[in-house]
Amino acid sequence: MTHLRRYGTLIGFVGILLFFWWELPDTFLTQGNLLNISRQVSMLAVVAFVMTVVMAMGDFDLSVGSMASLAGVVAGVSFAAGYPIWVGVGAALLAGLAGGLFNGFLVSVLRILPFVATLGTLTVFSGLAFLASDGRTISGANIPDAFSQFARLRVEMLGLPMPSLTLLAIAVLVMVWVVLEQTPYGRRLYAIGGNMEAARLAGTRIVKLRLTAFAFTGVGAAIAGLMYASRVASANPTQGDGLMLDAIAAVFLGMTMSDEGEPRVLGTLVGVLILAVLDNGLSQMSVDSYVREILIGGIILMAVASGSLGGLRRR
Amino acid sequence: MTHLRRYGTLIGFVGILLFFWWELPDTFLTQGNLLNISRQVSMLAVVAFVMTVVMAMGDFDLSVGSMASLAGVVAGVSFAAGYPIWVGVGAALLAGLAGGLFNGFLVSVLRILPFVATLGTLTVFSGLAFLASDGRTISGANIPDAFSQFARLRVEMLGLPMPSLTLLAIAVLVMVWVVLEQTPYGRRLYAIGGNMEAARLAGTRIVKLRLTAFAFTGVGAAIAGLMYASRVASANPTQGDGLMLDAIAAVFLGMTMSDEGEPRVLGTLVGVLILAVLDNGLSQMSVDSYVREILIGGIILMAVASGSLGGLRRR
Amino acid sequence: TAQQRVAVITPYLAQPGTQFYIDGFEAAASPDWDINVIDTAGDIAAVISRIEDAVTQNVDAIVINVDPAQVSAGLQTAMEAGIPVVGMDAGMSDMLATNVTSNGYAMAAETSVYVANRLAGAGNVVMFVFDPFPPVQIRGAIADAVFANHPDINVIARVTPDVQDGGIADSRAQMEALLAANPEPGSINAVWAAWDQPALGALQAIEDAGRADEGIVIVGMDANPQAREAIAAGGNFEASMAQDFAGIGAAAADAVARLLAGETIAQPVIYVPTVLITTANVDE
Amino acid sequence: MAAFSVRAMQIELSNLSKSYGTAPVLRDVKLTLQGGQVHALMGENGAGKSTLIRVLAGVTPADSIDLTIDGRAVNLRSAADAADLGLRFVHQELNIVPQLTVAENIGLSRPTPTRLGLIDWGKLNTRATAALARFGATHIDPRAQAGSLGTGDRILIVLAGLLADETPARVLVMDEPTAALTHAEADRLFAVIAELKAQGAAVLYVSHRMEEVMQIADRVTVLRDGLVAMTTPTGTTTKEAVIHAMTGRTLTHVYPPRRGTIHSGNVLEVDELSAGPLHGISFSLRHGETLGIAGLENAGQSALLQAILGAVPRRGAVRLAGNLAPASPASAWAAGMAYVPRERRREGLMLGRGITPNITLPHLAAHAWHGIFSSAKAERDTATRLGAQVALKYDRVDQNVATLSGGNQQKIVFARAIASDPRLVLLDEPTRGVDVGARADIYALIAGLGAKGAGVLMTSSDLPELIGLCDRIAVLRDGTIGCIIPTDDLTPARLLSLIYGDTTIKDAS
Ligand SMILES: Nc1ncnc2c1ncn2[C@@H]1O[C@H](COP(=O)(O)OP(=O)(O)OP(=O)(O)O)[C@@H](O)[C@H]1O
Ligand SMILES: Nc1ncnc2c1ncn2[C@@H]1O[C@H](COP(=O)(O)OP(=O)(O)OP(=O)(O)O)[C@@H](O)[C@H]1O
Ligand SMILES: [Mg+2]
Ligand SMILES: [Mg+2]
Repeated sequence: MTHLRRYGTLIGFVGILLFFWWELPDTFLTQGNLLNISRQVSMLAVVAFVMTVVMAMGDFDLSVGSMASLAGVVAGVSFAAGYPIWVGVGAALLAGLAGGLFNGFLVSVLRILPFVATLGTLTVFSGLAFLASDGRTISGANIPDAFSQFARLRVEMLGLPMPSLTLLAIAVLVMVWVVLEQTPYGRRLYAIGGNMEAARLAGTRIVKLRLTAFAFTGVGAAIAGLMYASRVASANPTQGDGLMLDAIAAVFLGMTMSDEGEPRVLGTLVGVLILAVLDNGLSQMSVDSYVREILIGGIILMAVASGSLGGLRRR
Repeated sequence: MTHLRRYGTLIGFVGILLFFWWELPDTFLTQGNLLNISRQVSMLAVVAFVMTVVMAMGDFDLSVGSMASLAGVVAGVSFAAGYPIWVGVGAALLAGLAGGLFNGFLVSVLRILPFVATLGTLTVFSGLAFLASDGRTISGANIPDAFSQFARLRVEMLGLPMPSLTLLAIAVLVMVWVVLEQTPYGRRLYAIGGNMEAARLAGTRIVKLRLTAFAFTGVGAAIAGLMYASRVASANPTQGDGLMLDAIAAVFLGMTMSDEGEPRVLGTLVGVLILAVLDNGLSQMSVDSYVREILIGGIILMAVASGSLGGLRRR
Repeated sequence: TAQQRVAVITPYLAQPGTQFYIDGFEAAASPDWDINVIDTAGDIAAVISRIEDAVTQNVDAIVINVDPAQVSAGLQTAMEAGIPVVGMDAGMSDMLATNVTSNGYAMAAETSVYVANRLAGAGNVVMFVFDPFPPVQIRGAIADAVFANHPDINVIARVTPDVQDGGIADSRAQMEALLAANPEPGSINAVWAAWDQPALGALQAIEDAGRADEGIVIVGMDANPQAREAIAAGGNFEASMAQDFAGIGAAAADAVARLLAGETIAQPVIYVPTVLITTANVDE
Repeated sequence: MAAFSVRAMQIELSNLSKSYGTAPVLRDVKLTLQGGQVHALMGENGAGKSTLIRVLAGVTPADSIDLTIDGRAVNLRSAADAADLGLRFVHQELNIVPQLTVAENIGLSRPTPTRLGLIDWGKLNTRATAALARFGATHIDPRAQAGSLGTGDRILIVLAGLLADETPARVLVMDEPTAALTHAEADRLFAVIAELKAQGAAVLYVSHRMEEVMQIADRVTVLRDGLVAMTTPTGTTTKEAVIHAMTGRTLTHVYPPRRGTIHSGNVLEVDELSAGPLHGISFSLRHGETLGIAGLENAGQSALLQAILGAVPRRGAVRLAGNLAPASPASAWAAGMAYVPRERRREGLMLGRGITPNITLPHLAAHAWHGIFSSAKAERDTATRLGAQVALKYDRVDQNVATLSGGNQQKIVFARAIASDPRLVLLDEPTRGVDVGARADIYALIAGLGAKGAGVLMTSSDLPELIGLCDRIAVLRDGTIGCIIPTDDLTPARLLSLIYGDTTIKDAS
């Protein structure tokens, strides 16, 4: 029973893989398709991984999507103004850092509930993205070739043509894993998530930790925004917005797999893969997009329900 | 200090009113404009009021927006199929009830975190709305005149030409207020939200209460969806989606005004009015839409920050 | 003389086309106008609210860029206040002074017939559509009719991409999946997209899958800059329809000017011409 | 006496077994409650007392149980069933709803009085006022939000919940109600229990305090490893016999001998400290010294410890070994302070997490390579070692602390504080809910801290404990220190009168 609870989501994932393998014997479980999936999902993955960092503290960051949009726009505007790539990328990352620190400031110093704080900054960042781009899509000659080529790059690795975006997502995964699971810093974040008041009284520097964790997430969102802009070779002020809810869904899917229902980045990875595989498999099966939406929602619920049966409760 | 905390948001609201009065002396604080605002915000208000019910339990319902869309579509499809108005309206309300009960079932019986459960049903309801409408906007002759006239109706009351939508929102407000503040049912919802363990030890029938509270919210969302459909004389599968985040923002704004940071429906009312007044006033002042977005986000943050300073913490 | 105030209200400002309307409108507008551009971020009911606010402000004219049937509550308020409303690619309505637009039926017919001709009347077509938005829905309906009229043309998928991100990324993922599901060269012959973003997404997917040389024909619509570049590059993306967005904006401004001068406009719809863009004329 | 009671009811509980996974917690337990009698339930931490009570309350399903009330078999499926049968509970942990009013909290497990479906506030408040009055808690406004009350008052409203019925309750079950009460409050509780008993109620009473059990109980049942080790009238047994039944050993010296190794230097100097309700507090503490803090409820003992830790805003100087201590808990721990908070569940534990992270929480850097990469093994070893030191009873080190018994949870918070050889230990009710045997272990550990030269500052509502452990006791009155007295010849009675404001004795410090 505990096993069903703990491994329900994982079993569900394997079940989904088997199902698509059965239905699409020639095209689903192929190296090419799997690498494609990994690239398709890389941006969502990065956002979900860094979202895990703040969720470990029991917090949320609803602004990741609009931060990703803003970062893309910031880079695009710099490119359009003729600055070299590194300046655009640097400016976007700085925007992510600044936005993240601002979120952290609101949450940790002003003690605003993260949900509200980041709902507010979601609006603000999105407004800034519109303002910076004047509401336009920046594309074509304004985006340097080298920048948009990055997303198409493949690096030979372990005999596989690994997409650059996939490798970037893996790098973020490893980093988040090390930070969350292998350092006192990460353990303190989990302690804050376990009981903020207890952590504070036990000498945890709550304010500093929350501030930096949100900064971390902000930079991660900016990276995802840059990946997105590179992939679509353009930047518009809403392109990243959809990442937020999916990222949260992925983290929650992952949470069903941990003992105490806390977010773990490896669980998040599985959550992200479930979403990606469903999208890819169902559209290969030419399932009507409306039905696909319903199915994805239903499958998320089933996975989480099996995970909950044994007693995972709301935190 | 505590007063600043408790009344910060209210003072902010009054400040906003005074500011617009000053800036727009002839058009802002007029009977006509105020009644307009009340009608403009009525749909959001209904969603926010019923959102307060589940948030009193410490839960969320992210699916309200897509439920509103779905309800509109259900009514629209019935109308298009030639059924009389009461059938379409009844079917939409039933959809709201069924959807709400389904949310409640997931949350209370299967014990899925409300955030995930309703994220899943958000997707499912939205898919159903697309499926039912075949992705189209149902409008024109398919929408009976009497239905779309409802939103334009005004009823003479206390010497004022009260818009019908405003009266409907007030009715929902009164009902939610009575239920939450004056019945054992509502107080038990607060008990669940405040200390689920205490509620359980006291013999509160948690499963039943959570189930019905979500059903309540589902029906409320459906009402808002019908109001929306009547106002735009049409139904499309995404039209209500934007209500969700705004409703949550309104409830949170309201929460800054209560002692223990719990959601209270009168607080939610103030939250809703703040959002509506800002939208109306800023667009009358011809503030650029992007800047308006940034300002609204910033003002929400400021209100909440002043509410938080004295020590409102995350629950 | 007192400035004349014009409110331009749209739920779709984030979409590239809308920007060009507004630019065209502002460029052709009289310098005496005080123009307030209001975006409601997709919320149609909010368009009604903003029309009401504009009426409260007693502006001199209102321009909308949304289906008038859905905002008739607001239009009625404006009518009662005697404020003229001009549609900018909005839709026909007797509550509008006039509507300035391109002929969407003709545009869709032109690109879908282009595809049918390029395939010589036989082959597998992927369609990217978006029915929730009426002007785009019209395009899909016309293309459906054209393809259905060719018995050997097979629509193997009618995809509604997620447009929250502008449409490129999700269309691309969808196309990648379709390519993976149809690995045989020649199993997909054409992509017909109701606007440019999905066409661009499909193009990226095809190039990336190394299937650019199969001769898959891609057509889009609206001829946005990115699409023009793709057409100019001479790859799979062969054609798109150029709507004269700036021209529509300018014509709308002209209509407003006439109304403010006290004229009445007799035509319920003013059509602005469109052009099929191919490698032949893309550089013009 | 009970003989006059009209309806002396009888509750028989037998064949009660319960296990979690493979670990049995209760094994074939049998217990009889008699109307008009107080029945004490005793046992070491983790013996299964609270589990038994939760079964009786209908919140934890038993594996097997036969329950009869006055000979009629009854079936408990939910907490509401137990409430309907007239069973009233005070559970071990403080469970109030901060968002509701005091009156609502008091009536939480009862049907709310209504008129036309709406709450009859007048009736609800009257009932609550009456219940509070019986505990002498007339200062509490039934209309106030419960979240605005301090810890002590919160306990009182939970106790008042026992008395919120129109007709007197038939069965009252209390799980360590006095663990956090002051003497005066405890005495009022005993008076109320005596009244209820006279009215024919059956009382089941759990406590780790031998004195009060012997004072108020008619019978005592001892649980050991889930089995009934003894059940007997209190008149026919002794403290020593009960302790022996609980622990299997005889405890002669409860408090460790005073060693008198107080060093000359000051480990702590507090100068004109003000914080919250406190003002003008000055004292110093020497290396190896143990200073107790006593006072009435709400006199500010907890606030004093938190102010020294830097957990609440403060004015005035706090010096640790001569250096000014910055006002934040993080720098306090880093400088060698350690703290055991008063409310273990709210302020101490990460419920829902394992034992290891709960013990190592303030010491994470010390268990990491160069403070950067954590070593899970080192952390687990520390947790295991300290668990053994405080006699923690658990199944696995990764066991969720929410599933530990209350006393064992307390030991975790204590273990955390002593893990890093602190220079100054701030203990707020360190033995709250800890059983006699383990209590002796903790006393020895506190004495050991002193022997190593650490200063100890502690509060306790158990006055003999305070006198037994401390070298001096500071009495707080009106937010400031009334007097500081050595404990050499101090008796609990004398200390109590000082707490109540007897100023005839001069400050002896
Ligand atoms: N949910 C649970 N899952 C697993 N074990 C549990 C659970 N709840 C309680 N236990 C175990 O049952 C045993 C008995 O716990 P209980 O709380 O009844 O002890 P107690 O006698 O009340 O102790 P104390 O005096 O410390 O309050 C303990 O070993 C505890 O760890
Ligand atoms: N920062 C503060 N500001 C104002 N009042 C405070 C503050 N901290 C505590 N108090 C109040 O001061 C009183 C003493 O608080 P404290 O928690 O120290 O009491 P205590 O003596 O430990 O009593 P109890 O036994 O009830 O815990 C309480 O009434 C509390 O509400
Ligand atoms: Mg216990
Ligand atoms: Mg205290």
